[in-house]
Amino acid sequence: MTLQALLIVASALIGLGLYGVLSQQSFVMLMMGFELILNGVLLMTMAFWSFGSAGAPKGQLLAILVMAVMALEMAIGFALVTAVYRQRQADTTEALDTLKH
Amino acid sequence: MNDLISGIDIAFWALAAIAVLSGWRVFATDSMVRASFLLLLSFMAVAGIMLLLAAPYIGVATIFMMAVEMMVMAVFMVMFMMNPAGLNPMSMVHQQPLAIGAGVVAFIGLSAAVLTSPLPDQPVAADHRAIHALGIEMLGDSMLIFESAGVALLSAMIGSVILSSRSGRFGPADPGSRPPGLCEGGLPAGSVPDENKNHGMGHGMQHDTPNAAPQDTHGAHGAQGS
Amino acid sequence: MAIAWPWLDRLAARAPVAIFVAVGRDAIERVEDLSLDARIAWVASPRHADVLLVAGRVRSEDAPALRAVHDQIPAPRKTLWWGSTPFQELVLPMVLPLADEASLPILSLHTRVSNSEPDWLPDVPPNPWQGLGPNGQGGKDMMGGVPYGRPMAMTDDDSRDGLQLDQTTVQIGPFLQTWPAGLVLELALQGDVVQHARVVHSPCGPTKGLREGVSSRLRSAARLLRLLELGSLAERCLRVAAAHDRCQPVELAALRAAVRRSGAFAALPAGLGACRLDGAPSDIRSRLLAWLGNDADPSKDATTEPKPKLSGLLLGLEWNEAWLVINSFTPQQLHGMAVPEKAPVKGDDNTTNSARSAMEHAH
Amino acid sequence: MNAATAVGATLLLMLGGAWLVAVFDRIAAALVARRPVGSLWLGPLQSGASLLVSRTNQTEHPDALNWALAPALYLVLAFVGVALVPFSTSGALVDIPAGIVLWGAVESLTVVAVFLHGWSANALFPLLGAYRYVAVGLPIMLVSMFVLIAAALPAQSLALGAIVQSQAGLWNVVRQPLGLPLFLLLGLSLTLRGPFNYADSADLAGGTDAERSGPPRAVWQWARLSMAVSFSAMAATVFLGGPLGPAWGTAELGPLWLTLKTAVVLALLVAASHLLARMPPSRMLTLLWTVLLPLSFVGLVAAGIEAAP
Repeated sequence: MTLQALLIVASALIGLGLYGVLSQQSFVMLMMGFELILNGVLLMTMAFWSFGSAGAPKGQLLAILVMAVMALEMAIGFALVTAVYRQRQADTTEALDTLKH
Repeated sequence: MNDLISGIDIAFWALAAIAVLSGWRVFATDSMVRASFLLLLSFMAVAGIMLLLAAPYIGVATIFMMAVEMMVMAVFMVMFMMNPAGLNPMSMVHQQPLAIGAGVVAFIGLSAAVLTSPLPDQPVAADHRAIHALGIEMLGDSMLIFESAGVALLSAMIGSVILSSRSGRFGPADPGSRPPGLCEGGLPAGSVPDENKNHGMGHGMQHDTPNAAPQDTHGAHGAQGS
Repeated sequence: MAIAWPWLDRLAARAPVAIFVAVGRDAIERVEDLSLDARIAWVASPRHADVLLVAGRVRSEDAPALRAVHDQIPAPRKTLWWGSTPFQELVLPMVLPLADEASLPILSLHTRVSNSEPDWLPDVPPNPWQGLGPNGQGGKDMMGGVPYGRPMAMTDDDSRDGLQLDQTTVQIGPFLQTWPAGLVLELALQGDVVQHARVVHSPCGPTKGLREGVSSRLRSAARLLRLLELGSLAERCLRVAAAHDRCQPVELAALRAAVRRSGAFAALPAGLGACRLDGAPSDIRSRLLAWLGNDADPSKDATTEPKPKLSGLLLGLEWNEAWLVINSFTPQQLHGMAVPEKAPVKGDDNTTNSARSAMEHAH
Repeated sequence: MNAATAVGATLLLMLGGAWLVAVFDRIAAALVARRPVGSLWLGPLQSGASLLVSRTNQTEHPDALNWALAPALYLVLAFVGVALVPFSTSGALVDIPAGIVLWGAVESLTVVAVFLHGWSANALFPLLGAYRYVAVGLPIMLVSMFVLIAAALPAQSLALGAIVQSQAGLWNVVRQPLGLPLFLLLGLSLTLRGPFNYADSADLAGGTDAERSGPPRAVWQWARLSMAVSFSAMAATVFLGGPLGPAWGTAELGPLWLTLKTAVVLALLVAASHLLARMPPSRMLTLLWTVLLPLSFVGLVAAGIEAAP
């Protein structure tokens, strides 16, 4: 278990998450993609904390902030999905094309 | 000592494989409930790696938080997805080549950066009191940052309740927030749900009523302009 | 799969016999008395039972459901017909008049070593799906069909906050543990909220002339208490009722105090199931209180006032509340309330939801 | 104490503890129903045996993996909970510095296990039970989190061992009187009992358990009883001083004190589940969010003021 290996695993998670965000039509699946990206970020943060900072507590603090961002993303994301669904009974990104026309 | 190191290595690679494989299956399974719990599995594998990294609090808190989040996620998936259990397999992806390309580029780019740049090597001491240090930091020097995160979460909570609840300040929010009609009493501007009580339209999909147009797998998503 | 060790079998043979009861006409009080026997456990799901007890006459329209329930009991299963007529095709069914005690026959059925009864229905899914549709799972297009044997839920209007989520339409009854015998309801559920309700079959009516006495009111209270997860207190109610039937003196004040201490009245929302009954407004709390009351049988003559419709009372309630409301009426009261209603206009097989919603909005 | 004996002891404890819960259940049911107890000591074993010898069944097209694994997952979570409990003042089977947070993870994963049990059956009653349980199980878990953080405050540590040591002078049940009652509500929810039995309840013909028969049902029921043991041991540790005994005792008596205290909490849990009525879910949610959650906040603030130097 080296820092390099950890970072490459985290990169794989970020790549997978990016694929999900760009490819999924459903809002909720799109949020899953964001979560996976943040998962990779979390792993990277902790890897650097563990191998690169001699245990500086700010590294852990950053991880907690990443978790807070996840919670924010979930709360606001689901609220937006609900608001959109109330209006249009739609749950896909393609449904929101009012600005296009 | 050698055995111990290899044991940790085996555990790490196994957890890494679980994290990546289940992360990939999230976007390959049909059932939304399965997708959320696969993502939970991915998070739990990452949390296991954090435990190996001597970060017990962050690791366990990740499991704790993500179990709750993914449970909520599963419920929302079932609520809003047109086909939550993947009962009728369907493709719900768009711009596939671009997405694959972006994902691969992100992975290769990040990996290349990792492999070519000099990495720090100051491992955390074995007897480091990680949780104690974190607590002192959170309520000491970095208190402002920590409290800001708390305030941000609070405002997100309030915002999400306002966004998602039906009752607005002047009555139910849904009719009031429709755009006005293009002419007097006419259809609202923009796309609206079908008004002829054909609520199979929900989720932006039509189901086949005798008089409905033949299924158009692509155009039906938006429920536009009927 | 099951574990087969002789000593385990011997131990298991001394456990109470789990029975699932298909309650027919005029049998519920006999079944409740039977359930007080320590050697017998009355279970809520046929999956948990060893023996099927068919108590009281079962109407012909409930026969298909009875066959399905029988086949859900895991092998080795047995059936006892207690005051009911067995199906014609059965070989040597075990029959017992309703006046006889059933506990010993049930115990003997359970211990008798013999083969399990065969299925009464072919083992096929209620909605055929295997090999159908483009993916071989019974689905049709994106939203239609019966994928994996379950009708696809479709979105419909919501009576609570307007969020139009998926609704599924199900038929509940006629054989459930805490449920009026023979009642079959068709419910459109959104989550567990009842959006539409329709009585398909009315409950097996009580025999004419049966008066509501202390005993039958206590039994009604016991059913309600069981739904409040107060199984032991419900059993106490049934014991008091059985003692009253044997003409022993009973003390209702202590029972009432025990129910009050359990918080049953506080747990029931005020105004749940509110309607005018026998000329006076009542809700679920007042009905439970009246059942546990000491006052003499009101024994009113049937009032001319029209009874409230059960299906109307259920709209917008959650599953648990709906089930509580159904059990907050005695069988006598329920008889005039749950009359079969016509199925709404039948369209294509999956348009029934929207058609029904349009009708509901009309009135 | 080496690892193998510790694991064996835990297994025995779980079997014995589950049996004890079942015996308590029988006593409570008989007392409330005013009837003789009947077969008390062998009764639980007989019922368990009858489950083990009956046949398993299959629902139509279940989610095979989760249908098979959900009872095992629930059982494993109960074991993890018990492994975290310090049996003596020297330590627990799993002694990690964030023990109480790991217990929180056990709580939240229990909600997942019960949901998967109901969801995977592909049948109406189990599914309704699963959804109802999630709706009530998550907020009550939040309540318990505040209660546990309050209990960790005087110890200035998240490790269960330190929380036990912090109660040497005064048990948390006295220091934080709101803690144990609120935590008991969580116990009722974790073990699907009485007033918090929204998953496996009578109005759903058994709920998530309605379609089960045979040995998997035996595992599910055992897991429910084991979770009661696990929860009670945790409550005894956090609020009743765990293995701490009176001054005249020696440290070797620690496991004995813990067992006795666990049995006391178990008795409270069983009594509550037979004596208290259950509300409809919406009423319970109102109570949770508007009364119990603020109450747990008040408890946390009071604990903070009390623990301030």
